Amino acid sequence: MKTATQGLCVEEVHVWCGDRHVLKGVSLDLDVGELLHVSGPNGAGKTTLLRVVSGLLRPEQGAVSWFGRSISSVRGEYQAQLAYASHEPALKGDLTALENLRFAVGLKRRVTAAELGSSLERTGVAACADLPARVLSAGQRRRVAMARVLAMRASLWLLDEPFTNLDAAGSDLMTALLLAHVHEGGCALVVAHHDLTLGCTMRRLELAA
Amino acid sequence: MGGYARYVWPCFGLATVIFAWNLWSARRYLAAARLRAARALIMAAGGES
Amino acid sequence: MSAGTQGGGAGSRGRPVGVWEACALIVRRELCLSFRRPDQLLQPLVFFLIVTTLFPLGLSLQLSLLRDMAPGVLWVAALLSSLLSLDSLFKSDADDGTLEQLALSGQGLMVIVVAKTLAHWLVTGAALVLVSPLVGMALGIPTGAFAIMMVSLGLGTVTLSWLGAIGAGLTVGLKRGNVLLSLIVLPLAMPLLIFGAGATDRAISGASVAGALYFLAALCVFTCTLAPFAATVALRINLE
Amino acid sequence: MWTWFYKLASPPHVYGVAAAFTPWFLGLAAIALGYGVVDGLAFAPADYQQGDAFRIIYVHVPSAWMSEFVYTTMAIAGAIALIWRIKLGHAVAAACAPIGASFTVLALVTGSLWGRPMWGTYWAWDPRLTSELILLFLYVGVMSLRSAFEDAARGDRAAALLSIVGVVNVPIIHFSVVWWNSLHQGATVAKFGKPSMDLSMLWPLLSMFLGFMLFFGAVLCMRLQAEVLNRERQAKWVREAMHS
Repeated sequence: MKTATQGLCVEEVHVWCGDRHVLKGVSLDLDVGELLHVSGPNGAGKTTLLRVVSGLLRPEQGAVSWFGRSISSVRGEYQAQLAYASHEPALKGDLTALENLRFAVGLKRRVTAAELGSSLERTGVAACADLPARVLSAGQRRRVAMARVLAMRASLWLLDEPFTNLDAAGSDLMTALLLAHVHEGGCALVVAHHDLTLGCTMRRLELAA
Repeated sequence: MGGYARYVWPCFGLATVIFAWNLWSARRYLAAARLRAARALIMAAGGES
Repeated sequence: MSAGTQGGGAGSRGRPVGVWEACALIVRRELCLSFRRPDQLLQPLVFFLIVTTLFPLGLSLQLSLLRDMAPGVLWVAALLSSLLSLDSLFKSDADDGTLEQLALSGQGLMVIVVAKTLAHWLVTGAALVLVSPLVGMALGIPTGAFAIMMVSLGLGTVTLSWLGAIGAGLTVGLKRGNVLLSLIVLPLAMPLLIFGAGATDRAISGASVAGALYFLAALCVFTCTLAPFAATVALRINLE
Repeated sequence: MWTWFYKLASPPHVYGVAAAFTPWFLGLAAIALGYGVVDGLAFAPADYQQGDAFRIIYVHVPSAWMSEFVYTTMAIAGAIALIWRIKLGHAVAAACAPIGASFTVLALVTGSLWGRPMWGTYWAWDPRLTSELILLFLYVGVMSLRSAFEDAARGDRAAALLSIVGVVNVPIIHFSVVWWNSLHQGATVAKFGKPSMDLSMLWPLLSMFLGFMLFFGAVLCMRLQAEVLNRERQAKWVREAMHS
């Protein structure tokens, strides 16, 4: 078994959903400081792959390891170091943006309100820190989700279609944040069905239908 | 059968009904499963050739 | 600024958050969420009151007959109104995706289940216990029996919250899950009803309540120790 | 030794074994039930207290016992499947549920029919019948939970967990119902204790037990083949099994 001692390694993952063979022996490895773009048509299993890598979904066959250790053995520690931004920006409508961040990030590490405020500022939604999430637009919600990923200071970013609902400025901001994260030795797995122009060396994994 | 035939026969009657139902529904369920499996095979075979 | 640390160590991110801290944070989150929508808090209580007023209308007015029925009526109403509010335990978080975020928070799923169930009990069960004297008076229960009634209701609602957590964990992914939730939880709650109503009944008639109360307490402890594991497995089945 | 256990877990092997065993189970069950019914109805002496009404015992007691046995089997199969992720356990558990439920219904109706001459009413909240009724609710809960999920694998796991929680609660429910019953009715009501069983009454009962168990084995084998097929539709062995 190829043990990549650096970063993430996924080997021969098979997943069935009901009768559909969603993931057919997918393998990938992601070293520290690298970015992987996962693309493919709808229903190719991009989100399923993210859920397997994040440890939410246990694959029937195959293994996922982080720094050489299988994630099922170090599940808590591994998940504390990853940030997963799902397709919908998972925010509670009744809580304000700041509260959403405080309760989500506070479970991973001690964080002060000032720090959360600065993350919101960096993603350009500092103005709506005290607005309930349900009144925010889809773009603003996506930026709050981005602020949450930033505030978690995770080594591994798992982003599912991070560019949806974002305007031009938002996309540039997202690109800049991704580059900064990768530049500082973090690694990111980005799912996007369109092609990405990030201006940095980026490997790509195409999932068949 | 004494004065209680009114209760003994219905019990045994019901037992046979329940046993018969078990056998009938199991057989029907197995036949349906075989049909579904055969159809799935044909579709799979159709897909491969 | 960004972490970029070697795998394993928490590095510049300070000591990892402890279990009790996480539990407290989640309980505060749940309470904060519940009090943002006070109408949803009151609904189970109003349902509890309405159900208990149905019985006298349906039965008869003399207090003596009512008093005999009172424990049963009180407990059945408490059971049904608790079931009503169980649906929102995991479903609201599952629908908007925050349940996944909680599961991925690095804290064990058990911590999340325990914290959410505790918060749910505080909001529904404890409120029910506080309202029960009101209902007790309406049903003609002598005030002397209120103390035992509230203690037994407290133990009963805690047990029911945990049984409900297992049921809610099993049916969280289903669209029309709450009827099935009741179908699953009620058979398991029958011993609870028997000992709870038994304790209240004896309290009213002045007999010694020790036996029923001890059984109720034993049931509560038994459920509180095993149900967290079952509820966590149930939730993990539906999160996968 | 492990090869035996390992082979047990491979679906094609189990499909073959189940198909082979069914006729044997059916035949033996027919013999045992035949003997039990004939001996129980015709040759066993009438009970001095209840007269011939006691003959209902030959159906009620085995079915009541089977309803508990099948639920426990379902819970154990579910536990094995949930803990060791052996898919076959789910197939066995799914096959057990309807059979157990049918035995519970049989036990309930025969119990109340037996109660009629005893208590004068069909339903007197006898503790055993009440626990049997609650057991039926548990069966219905497990079966409806299993079928409520589109994804069969998730439905199996959820039903397995519920049956484990249920099997832990069955003794508690039984105890609390007995406690409740003794609280309200006291011992004065002529509870029908086990009629005094001398040997000639006992043999038919034992052979009825055996007949019920063998019959359960036969129906389980038939349903197990269907459940295994439903869960293994893509596997290659299904093609050969179909052509055989």
